[in-house]
Amino acid sequence: MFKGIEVSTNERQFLFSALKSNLRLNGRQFTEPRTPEITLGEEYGHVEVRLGKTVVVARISAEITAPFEDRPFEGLFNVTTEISPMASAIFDSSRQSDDELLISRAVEKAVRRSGALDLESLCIIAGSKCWSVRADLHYLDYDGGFIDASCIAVMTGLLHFRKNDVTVSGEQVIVHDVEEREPVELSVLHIPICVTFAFFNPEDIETNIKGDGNTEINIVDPDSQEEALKDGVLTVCLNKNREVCQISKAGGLPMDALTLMGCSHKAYEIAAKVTDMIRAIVEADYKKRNEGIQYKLRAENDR
Amino acid sequence: MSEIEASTTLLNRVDGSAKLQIKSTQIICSVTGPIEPKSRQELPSTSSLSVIVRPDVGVTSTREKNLEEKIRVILNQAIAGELYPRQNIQVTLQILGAGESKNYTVKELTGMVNCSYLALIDAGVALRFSFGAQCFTIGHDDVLVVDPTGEDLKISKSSHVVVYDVKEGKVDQLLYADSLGSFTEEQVYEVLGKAIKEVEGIHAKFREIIQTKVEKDYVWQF
Amino acid sequence: MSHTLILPGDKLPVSSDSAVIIGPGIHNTPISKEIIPITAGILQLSGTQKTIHLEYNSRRYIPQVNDLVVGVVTGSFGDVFRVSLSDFTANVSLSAFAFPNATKKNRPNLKIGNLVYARVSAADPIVDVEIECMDPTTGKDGGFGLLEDGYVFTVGLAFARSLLYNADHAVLDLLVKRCQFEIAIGVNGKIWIKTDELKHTLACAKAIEGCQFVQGEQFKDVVNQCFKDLGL
Amino acid sequence: MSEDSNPQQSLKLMSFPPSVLSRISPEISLQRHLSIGLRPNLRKFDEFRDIQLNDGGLSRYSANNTNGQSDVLGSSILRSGSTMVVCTIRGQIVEEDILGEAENEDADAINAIFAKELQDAKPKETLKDNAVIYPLVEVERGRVGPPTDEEMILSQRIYENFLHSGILKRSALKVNVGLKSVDENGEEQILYKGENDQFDFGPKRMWSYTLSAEFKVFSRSGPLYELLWTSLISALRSTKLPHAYIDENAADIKVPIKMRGNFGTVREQYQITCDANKSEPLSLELDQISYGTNFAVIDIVKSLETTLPEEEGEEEGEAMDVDTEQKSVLLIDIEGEEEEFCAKKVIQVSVDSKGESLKSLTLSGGIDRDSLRTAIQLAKSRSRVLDGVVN
Repeated sequence: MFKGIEVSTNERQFLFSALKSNLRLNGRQFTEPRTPEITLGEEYGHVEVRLGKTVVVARISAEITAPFEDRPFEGLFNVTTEISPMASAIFDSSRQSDDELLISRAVEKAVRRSGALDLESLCIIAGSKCWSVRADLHYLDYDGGFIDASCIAVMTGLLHFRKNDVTVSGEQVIVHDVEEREPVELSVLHIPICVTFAFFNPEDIETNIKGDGNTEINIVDPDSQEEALKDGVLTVCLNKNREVCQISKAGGLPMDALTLMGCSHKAYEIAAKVTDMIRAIVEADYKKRNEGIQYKLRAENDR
Repeated sequence: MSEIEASTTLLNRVDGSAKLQIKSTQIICSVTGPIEPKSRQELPSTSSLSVIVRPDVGVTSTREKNLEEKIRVILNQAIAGELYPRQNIQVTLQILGAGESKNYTVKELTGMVNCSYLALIDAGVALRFSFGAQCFTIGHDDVLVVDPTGEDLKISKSSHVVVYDVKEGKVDQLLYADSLGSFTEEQVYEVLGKAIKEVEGIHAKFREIIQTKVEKDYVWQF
Repeated sequence: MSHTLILPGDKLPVSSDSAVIIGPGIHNTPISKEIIPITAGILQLSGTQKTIHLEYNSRRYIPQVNDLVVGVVTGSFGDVFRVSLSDFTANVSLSAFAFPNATKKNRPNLKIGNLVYARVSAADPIVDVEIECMDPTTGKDGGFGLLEDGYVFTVGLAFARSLLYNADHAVLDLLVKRCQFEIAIGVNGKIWIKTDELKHTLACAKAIEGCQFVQGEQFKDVVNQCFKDLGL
Repeated sequence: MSEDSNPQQSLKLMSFPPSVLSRISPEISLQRHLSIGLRPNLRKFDEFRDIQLNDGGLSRYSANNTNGQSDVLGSSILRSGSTMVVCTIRGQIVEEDILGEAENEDADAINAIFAKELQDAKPKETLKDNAVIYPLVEVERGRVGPPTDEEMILSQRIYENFLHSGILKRSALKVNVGLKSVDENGEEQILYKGENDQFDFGPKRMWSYTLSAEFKVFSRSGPLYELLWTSLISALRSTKLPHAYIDENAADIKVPIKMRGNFGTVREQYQITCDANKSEPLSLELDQISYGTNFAVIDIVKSLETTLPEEEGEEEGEAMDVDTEQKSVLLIDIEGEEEEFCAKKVIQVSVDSKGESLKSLTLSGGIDRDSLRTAIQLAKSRSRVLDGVVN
């Protein structure tokens, strides 16, 4: 499926026969996702997420602009998901491939259109000044799971990010320096997490119409090899409140409703675990920073 | 001497990669090539070089285009392109931390040139010589600052980037120099002179980094 | 073996007057006719200083004549098969007549996606690279040809070379003790391996992949771990 | 394949007219010219192209303007060799953000705590007062399409160099907003600060001009940056900023609105109108004005003369080694395909109009100290000459 990479029949058949004997080539169980490694940077809103060999970096930034005329009470939130050839030469810099487009759309829907960020809280002066928050995603290394990793990176970034405090006095907006006033966090309404499943039909293509003899296999969090050879893919995006934000299944194998339910339940367990993990990491970082400040203040007073 | 932290062979999907940090400037570079070029990139007797620079925050603009061109001019001198006719070498630079305001590009340019050297070595792309870059500022008090911080830049009267090639551990030729601001002819010579030692120092540091890389590559031999 | 690290721009211990055979990592510049190192690697000199090359690892394969390679068939045009030796590089040509006993009527039956083991027979950067699936001295198959079943994976080029050219490589010795296998090692970094059992194949592949990141004395642990992970 | 025929025997000597050779093999063509002391464009090594400048009559304020309604505030047309550059300056009025920095009570409180740290008052940022200009370069090439890399890079270089030059200060772009009012007699009157002492109108908001410079280049024949810069300076010197006023009747309106359960007021934007009659020349920091010059350092390959064509040189490596003593020449003001293609060693230098202080310097490709020294000297005198032309 990816341009420039040739997969041999041998590799495809080997993967299929491994799956048939209940084995993934990466040694994971069918329902076993990779545990994300989340690292927070020095600056607010700088997050690096590693999912196996996949590396995604999110940078959150905010600036003051004018709101859209038809939405004077809302701030702006943009996500950029341009994939450079750094992740892999399959991602052409001059032209967006279909795969890249699907990834962009899925991330956009998951974090922006699901209303994860409270846009109204970004309003400063209705109709004339608001915060514009942007999330820049940098894809450094590719081993599958870009959608899942992006979502974790952006949401962690939004939770970690602090924007400068502002005071409105009449028509003036005063932006306070970080040194001057403690910056304020963004109002995140919920944490959508994406979980991707890959489907394989190890039998002939003709036995696509399923009945009792359904030999279809589904696995959680496919790596690049599995992604390249898959017959179908499903991304479920939900939050800890069991609210499904997005289900994306673009073509591929048809799937029955029960499988979809099963996948959603599996996805919930994973999402709940990841959400707790994100919260814990952001909280730990915040605590560490605060300790630093208190220590600094005390040192000042001692003198 | 600037404190450079760098490591190589970090990315799995490209032929060479390096990550480099000088103060708060952090760059990651990947090299893929020689690979099959697009037909418009193809050159009959030498390799073509495509450079992509991506900013840490915000969309890619003419600022990055200008940086790409500067890096292309520098790298094209170093790469022995005659060995790869009709092939393309793809260098992608991702800025992870700029370390300077958008009005300046000196720290990023310096970091990117140094980082791409390590990534090209990691990829095994043929180079005619080694090279290294250093940046400087001159303040309103006419004091020369080596490897300035973002704050130094803001209050500087002029800023300078110098790239030398290195042969046998010694600086040989001036590959590139870029100065902006307000400065005198003598200051140019001062910067160019001062840069010689700096680049030689950086090169010595690179040798250590590459030594580690080669040892890691051949770990199974020991 | 000495461990002198050479970087581009460094001086090589050769005099320009005497004849010297240069290998990978060394370049004779077209205009000034200097012999210079063009990459970072460990200096390799033959005893009499007649040959010089740099030993360096890379991931991008550049074809050289007589290299043994594993490739994927990507298409066929007339009497020529197109074969991919590494991702994103131009495909190489494999003539339908470059097989033992091949004639106009007796064409080898290769399909897209098939793996072949072949030898590089022509590698001029100006024209298409050619490979062939027979031993040119005997006209016999010489171990080349279609690779059926099994699994293919990729390792660093330096590691692939060492596996191929050291018949008694420690990793392969360790694997032989665990199971019987067929292996085809390409210096383009692609390795094909086949055993009687799927789990054995997978374990061997993982072991070889794993061993390129550890020291020789740990090979044993890596091999044992890979077999243990699969319940073998 | 090679057994069939000896390729050497089938080689035939071919000859080309100069115009064709310059395209097939610009290196050989250039070397041939240089070897007889000439450049392909028949200039001497250190001879500049002439520069002719006028304001083109495009600006609404220019004396021979034919279009009174033009929105162009300043313009210039530059001719140099076969190249023509048209530069037009346009303006826009935008509201300035009043952010940070503004005094407030909190700052005082914090000052007290961190008094010590603030004692070492921060030195002033160099670029803080410098204004920017937004350039848009278009090189005519007989077809339309997205901007080329060259156009984008030129725009960016002009933007950067302009910002760092300090030619234009932000204060020079402040709009002195007047108020249009109707007096008792029903006559319209526009009042400006400074004209009338009693004048005390002022919304707290501030406005300023942003300037954009549009360049159109016809028949490009070499590097363009220096020509564009000169045309920009010339256009800016002719630029005038119109006075602007607020209509008293339109000022300060609050509009209550309701949307999706939220209540609030949206402040109407002030309607700012440009005065058709009154204008002021743009005030530039004249001593910061600079001019650029480019140079190419070309190595003379002596052996080329004897061992043409190139391929033969490759075959008989001996011949190449005989006489490769290289000497280089410094060519001023790069022009033409051969020079541009072969210019691997380039010096670009901008010097202020007095020919003293340097404003920007770009060296690429192994420049030796002597060439650099000569180039800077020549650029200094060139800058003084250009300043004369622009004035």
